Amino acid sequence: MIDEARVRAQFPLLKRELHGKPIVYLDSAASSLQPQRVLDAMTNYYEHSHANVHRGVYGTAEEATNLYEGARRAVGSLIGAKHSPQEIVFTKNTTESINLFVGSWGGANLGPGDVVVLSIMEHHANIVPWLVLQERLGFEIRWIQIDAQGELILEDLDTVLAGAKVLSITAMSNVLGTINPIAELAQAAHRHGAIIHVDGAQSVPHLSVDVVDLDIDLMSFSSHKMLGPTGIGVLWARRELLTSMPPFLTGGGMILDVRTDGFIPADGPARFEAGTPPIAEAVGLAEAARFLEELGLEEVRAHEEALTAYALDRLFEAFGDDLVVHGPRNPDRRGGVISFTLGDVHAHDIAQILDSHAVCVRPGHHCAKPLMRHLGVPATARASFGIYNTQADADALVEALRDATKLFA
Amino acid sequence: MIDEARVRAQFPLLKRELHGKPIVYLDSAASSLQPQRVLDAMTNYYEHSHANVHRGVYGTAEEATNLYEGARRAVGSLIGAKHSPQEIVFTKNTTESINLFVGSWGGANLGPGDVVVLSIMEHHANIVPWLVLQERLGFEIRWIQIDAQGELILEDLDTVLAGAKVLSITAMSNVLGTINPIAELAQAAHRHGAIIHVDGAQSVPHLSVDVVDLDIDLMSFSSHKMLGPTGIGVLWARRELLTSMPPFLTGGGMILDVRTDGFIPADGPARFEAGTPPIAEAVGLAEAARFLEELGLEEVRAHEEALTAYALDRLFEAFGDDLVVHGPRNPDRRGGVISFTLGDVHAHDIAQILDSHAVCVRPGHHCAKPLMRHLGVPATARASFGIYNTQADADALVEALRDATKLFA
Amino acid sequence: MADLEELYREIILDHYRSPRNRGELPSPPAQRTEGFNPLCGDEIVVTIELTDGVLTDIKIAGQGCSISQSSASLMSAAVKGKSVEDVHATIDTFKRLMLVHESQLEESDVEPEAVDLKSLGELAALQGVVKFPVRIKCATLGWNTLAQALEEAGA
Amino acid sequence: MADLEELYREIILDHYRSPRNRGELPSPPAQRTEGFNPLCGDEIVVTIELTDGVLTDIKIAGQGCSISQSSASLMSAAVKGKSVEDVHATIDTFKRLMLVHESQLEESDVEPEAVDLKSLGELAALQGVVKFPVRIKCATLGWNTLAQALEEAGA
Ligand SMILES: Cc1ncc(COP(=O)(O)O)c(C=O)c1O
Ligand SMILES: Cc1ncc(COP(=O)(O)O)c(C=O)c1O
Repeated sequence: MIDEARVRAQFPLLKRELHGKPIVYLDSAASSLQPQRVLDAMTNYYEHSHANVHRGVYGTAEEATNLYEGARRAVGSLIGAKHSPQEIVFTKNTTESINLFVGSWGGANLGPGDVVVLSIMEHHANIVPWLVLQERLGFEIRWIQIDAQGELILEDLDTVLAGAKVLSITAMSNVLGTINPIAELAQAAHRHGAIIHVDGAQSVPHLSVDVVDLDIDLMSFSSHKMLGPTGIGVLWARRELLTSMPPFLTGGGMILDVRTDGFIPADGPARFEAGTPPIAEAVGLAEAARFLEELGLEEVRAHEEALTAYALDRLFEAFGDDLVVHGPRNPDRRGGVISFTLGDVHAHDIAQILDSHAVCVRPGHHCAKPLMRHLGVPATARASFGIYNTQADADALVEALRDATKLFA
Repeated sequence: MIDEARVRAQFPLLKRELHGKPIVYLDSAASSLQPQRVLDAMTNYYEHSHANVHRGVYGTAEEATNLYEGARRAVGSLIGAKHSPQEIVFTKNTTESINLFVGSWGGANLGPGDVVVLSIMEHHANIVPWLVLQERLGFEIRWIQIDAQGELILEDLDTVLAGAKVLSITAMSNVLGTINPIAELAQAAHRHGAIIHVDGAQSVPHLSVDVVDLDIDLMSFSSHKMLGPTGIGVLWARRELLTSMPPFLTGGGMILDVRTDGFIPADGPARFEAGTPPIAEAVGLAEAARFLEELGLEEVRAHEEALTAYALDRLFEAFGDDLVVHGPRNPDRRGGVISFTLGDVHAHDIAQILDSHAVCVRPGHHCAKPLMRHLGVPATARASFGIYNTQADADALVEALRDATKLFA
Repeated sequence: MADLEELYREIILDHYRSPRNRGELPSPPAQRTEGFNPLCGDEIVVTIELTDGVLTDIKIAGQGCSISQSSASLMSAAVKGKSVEDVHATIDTFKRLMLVHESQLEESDVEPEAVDLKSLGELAALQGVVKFPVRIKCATLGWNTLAQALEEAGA
Repeated sequence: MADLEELYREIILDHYRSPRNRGELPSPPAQRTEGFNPLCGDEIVVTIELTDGVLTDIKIAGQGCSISQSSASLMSAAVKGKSVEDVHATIDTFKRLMLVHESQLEESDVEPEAVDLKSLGELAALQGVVKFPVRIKCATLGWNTLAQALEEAGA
């Protein structure tokens, strides 16, 4: 069981007020808060061990290198990677991870006649890079559709996957909350000879994810959504696959040799980490990964699932048919991401009024315009939970929403 | 005049010891240290204002957005940019900035028959991306050579630039310390109808740089070399030029609209900032830029130039002909980067022995292998100064080197 | 909260609930221009009819928040029937009203200067928006789209 | 510093100053393999001659720090004239010696186990390197290159 008071006490931002009221932070799907120990780990790094990594011989350079390389283990351990030092690539964010995968693997492996499979619930990060590459290489993109509950339609999966080279799909929708059956999808993809890349931006912070159990090939995720700092993301890839991928961004640190007429790329994650990497950020992310592992993702999930169930009940109780929640109604099929529309009140106005109650939700298309078009809504308001949220936060949401409906009555 | 004690007191890492001795940090060309206020700005951001930027309506999201967008002004102000909000793009590091420029502008503007001009003293970050693009598009790369003093040979500049579309060159060599005549090069490039991109990784932290006075078109640099945090770099580009460049990395935040069959990119810096940007890092970098501006880059340069002159004198005094320093002997033609070889002692061994004296220098090829080949050395040891270094540090370097020569006598 | 009431004045909610000049004019002959706010997904479609230097008709379509929709509705009422010159003047005045805060976020060569609120009539109701910088883009969406429509129509 | 003296033992400095088996064998017939240490720019060229399962000759070229050069020199002396089998065994033993610290930096499926230092002879002088993890890559460069050369020669 999560000890709410103990957990909350570790997040300094929860102590602040907005407009004179204690903050109710319900935007963890956009970015999570950071526990003190993550901030301390970074400050400590800067104050004691900062140096550029690799190549340095002196004490602090060695410490920095060990901290940076060690971060691969901490992150790999959280997701069950088998060979973290050879499989964890540090990027800037999920978006760069996916660009790296699409540009490197896709650029080398796709061409006319090939098929890429995405789902209609993808974040722009898992759509636009494919559209750009498609323009250059001319492959086909197929879209897995969703049903009225916001769940993937998998009846015709074998038809969709026929001839596909890659399935790239989110493990949890950042709009619907839907948790996708990744293990099943991985099996299906492999049956058709396709590899599977998972967008884990929303799943890694909230679900117990084991890349070996799921039998997936690659996964992208962001530090800033999993209690870590901004400025760093992760691409995990099976060792053999990563070894086969050509470089993406290039420069120092990713080469074995450079001449004026060519270069030899390095092996392993280094090949994909051109330039000085986000060192302090890796230290902070490693600390966040350890924090999550200590809490236990099973516990995190249990807490958030119960909270989601409670919030949905309270919301429908209060607003009945005026409230439309997109995505599964059943809390065990979804994460703590509640996208909704409320009567005629536009999402932007909802968010504005909620702000005056210090309740932080996000309005908009949530970087998922194809999904929004499918849902037929221009924007939703989205409340999303993190490990530090409580039933009191859900209550505050409901109360603030009452005010919005009054104003726009 | 720089008040040494006052400046040094602001850098917490200088308080630490290595092997029981106070650290002598001489590796600022690889990465600089951070003053307390930069760390405090980031911690304060995380503890009070963290949220994802853009799209957020609530108080902290607005604060975070203002801090992030405001960072463009602070950074732009330091380099004399005219329209910072439209001209400063935040990337991961100099390397990503150059990849962005080469991939976006180069990809759209270069082809067979075109000419790109680089210099032989470039860092891999300003070589490898061009080699990769050359492989795809088949243009010609010409190299400006250097003389025995490590200065650019500019007699035949007009021949080298004839027909060129772009000159991409470092403002200060990270190996030789050579300060290149950027204003003159910009004039020459423009005379030939070429644009000029400057690698400012080494110049921005140490020289007074004004992009308008220099009349350059683009400049790349890194936060972690200019007293800022890791995980963030900058591409500055003239507004009109940036507007004409196609997207590079793609995903959320850089689009106006996305459909399943195409997308419309956003304008301005946002077009090049796919995904959640390094927010806390931008806050830290802005604080570093303010710190540098308050010190005054003229003062910084004066301090470092005097220190370089002192160090060179002491070194030659102590080791005479045994010492080879690569790059200009004249301190006003160079920055505080002293790459050297000493008798038969390999750079790696030098660095190791210096470490035992808590003197931090870097051995190796410094990501400039074409230059190292030109110099005919496999590796050098490099001592480089920052604003926090003093004559005592130079003395410590000399003393430690004496020990190295004794061991290998 | 006092600020919130400033933002959601009665007149704004009224224009949101009952937008004026709603719809699209047949185009051609009307000039049709779309505007996006990528931050929130708001979309505005402005269609205008110009006759002898006068904006003889205007219609507004699209979807968005109360601020973007009411601002566009207020705008349509304010500019309909005016000479192109007067329309430009109204656009300028309105944008100056919004500038106070926008200039904090974005570089601008125009110095914010005092705006004659009286000359704005009902439009002055939108001044509460400046206390909410994030919403300024909502309020100006229709106006920027109209300015673009005029430009595309060569007026 | 005691550790530093451990690293730069007299025998290591001696092999650095006077490297054994320096040069290159004509190739072909000799197997020629290059090794790089991208971290410091060290380069080692190993040429080997194999006759009837015996490493009958070996020469070392390249450039680098005292550790990489002396380690390669010590290696050449240790393996020259040995059967391929014994060479592999020596490589394994040496790499186990280095493993203690390398395993902190990199994943490895091999458990570090006690190494019989006596069996290493002069090579044992390199054990001081393990206190300097950054230098382990220097010490193993020649050995990895030899292992690769054997593999390329199909031995
Ligand atoms: C001249 C020069 N250019 C580019 C770089 C690359 O910078 P970063 O590693 O921050 O991308 C460096 C730093 O090593 C440099 O000195
Ligand atoms: C499902 C999903 N994928 C990708 C992303 C992009 O993450 P980032 O902005 O950190 O690159 C997000 C976050 O917005 C997301 O929710």
